[in-house]
Amino acid sequence: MQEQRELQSRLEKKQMKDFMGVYSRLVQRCFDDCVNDFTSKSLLPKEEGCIMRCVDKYFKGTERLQTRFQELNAQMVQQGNALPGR
Amino acid sequence: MQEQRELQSRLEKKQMKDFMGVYSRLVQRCFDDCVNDFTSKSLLPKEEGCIMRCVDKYFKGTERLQTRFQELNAQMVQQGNALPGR
Amino acid sequence: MQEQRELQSRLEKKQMKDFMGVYSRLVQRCFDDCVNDFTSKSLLPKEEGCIMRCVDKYFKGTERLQTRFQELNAQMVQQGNALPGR
Amino acid sequence: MSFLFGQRPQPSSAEKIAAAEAEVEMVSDMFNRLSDSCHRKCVPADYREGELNKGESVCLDRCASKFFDVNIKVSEKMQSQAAAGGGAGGMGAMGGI
Amino acid sequence: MSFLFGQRPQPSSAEKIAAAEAEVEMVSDMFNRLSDSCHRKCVPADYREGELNKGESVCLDRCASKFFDVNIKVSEKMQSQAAAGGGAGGMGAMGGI
Amino acid sequence: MSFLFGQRPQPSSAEKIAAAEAEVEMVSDMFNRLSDSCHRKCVPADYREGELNKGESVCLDRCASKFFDVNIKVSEKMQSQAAAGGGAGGMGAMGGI
Repeated sequence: MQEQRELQSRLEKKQMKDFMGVYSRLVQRCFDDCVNDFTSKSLLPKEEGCIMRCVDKYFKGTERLQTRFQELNAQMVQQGNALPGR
Repeated sequence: MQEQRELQSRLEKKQMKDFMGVYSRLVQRCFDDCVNDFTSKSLLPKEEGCIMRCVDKYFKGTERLQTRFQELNAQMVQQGNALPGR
Repeated sequence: MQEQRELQSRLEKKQMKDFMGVYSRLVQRCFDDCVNDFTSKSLLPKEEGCIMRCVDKYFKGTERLQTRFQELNAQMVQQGNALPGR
Repeated sequence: MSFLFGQRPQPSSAEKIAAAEAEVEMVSDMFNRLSDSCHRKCVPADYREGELNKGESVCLDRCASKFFDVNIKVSEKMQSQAAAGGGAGGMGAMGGI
Repeated sequence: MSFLFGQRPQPSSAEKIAAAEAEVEMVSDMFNRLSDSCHRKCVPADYREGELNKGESVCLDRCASKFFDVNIKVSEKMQSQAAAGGGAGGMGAMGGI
Repeated sequence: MSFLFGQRPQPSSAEKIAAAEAEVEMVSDMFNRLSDSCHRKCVPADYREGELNKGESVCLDRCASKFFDVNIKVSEKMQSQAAAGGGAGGMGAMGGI
């Protein structure tokens, strides 16, 4: 009971941390791919456009991969083939 | 005494985490190096062969590096040259 | 009060960890950029020179980026434009 | 990733939590790696549009599937090596503690 | 990065510490990424001298500024998407726990 | 990596554990970086056979040795700079807490 609450609370922290991780990796990835001109100190319009499309694409990609990942995980647990379940 | 047990338990967790880290970096490295064809959804035989050799090689390399690392570390502690020991 | 001390202590650990992180990323970066000859087992003089300049440059760059980062962060908090402060 | 944690008996409740946490962390680390690799392999870095196009979507699906397969292959290989006795390292006691 | 944490009410004191810690960690993770990207983009890997030259210094300044802008843009975009309801994923329950 | 932790007095027992943990973490982080760099530099990514050949083995040995040397050089340099007073940054208080 208390064990479950403890686990729950840690999982929430983990999820928060995961989200932060996705967020900051996304910022870095889009920055790296879209920003390569350092003759100005503000984002150029074409860089800003690139960033926006990059974010959109990255999130859609991440959602898609999450769905696949969960399906594959569920499938694997169900089959349990050669792989001892818990 | 209790301090030691506490430390011991944390070190065990650390070792587990280290092993997990080696494992998942290995999976990513071998995937990145061996899998580049996405016209099928299952591994091709040549990809599978590459993965198996990659895993073998990576583990042998890791073991070798660990041995070297420990030797070098021991040597450094022993000499303590210019480097204050604990 | 006690809350503050707890926070303080964790922040100190965090800072230590951050410093370690900067240190080990620096070692890897300078190694990767400066050392590419494995016909000998000791550093060549030109590799050693490269490492020393790399460390100097990396630290100066990091300090400069830290200053900028803090300015930009302060500026953003002050403006609070569109971005709700705490 | 539960197959990696299936062999050992796990007695105390603190240990159960630790094992569950380790598993969650492993799974999410694995997902992050899959995501990084598959984005890199399937989504070109020019971002002409914000949508995933058909080719990218299919590539991501297959990439996830293949990454999973690699994960299983590697895990099987390590289990059979471990069963065959030793091998494959384990990160023993490293460093000078 | 405080803008990312501004919306929610934060009741208990343990939660306050956790939130503050999460924020510190986020800020320093962000700084590390900025630092990696900007060093890579602005400082050539040949290290002819130990000083930052003028061009490298200016490049680092602008790089920091642009990285920050990207961070703000992304955060605004995510907030407006979240406000518009759902979208943008959230790392839901992953894996098989 | 113990040389990095040798200077300070470490009083309380909680602090001793924290310091020991920090050291272990540092050592294993360093090993992971060494391992990544040396595999990349010494082992070609085509995997024609599962064995390490002679050239790869020797390269890994030398690579480990050189990585270690770099670690020592950098540590010495930082200690002498710290002794010379300040310099070398320290990650001061970052961000807006």
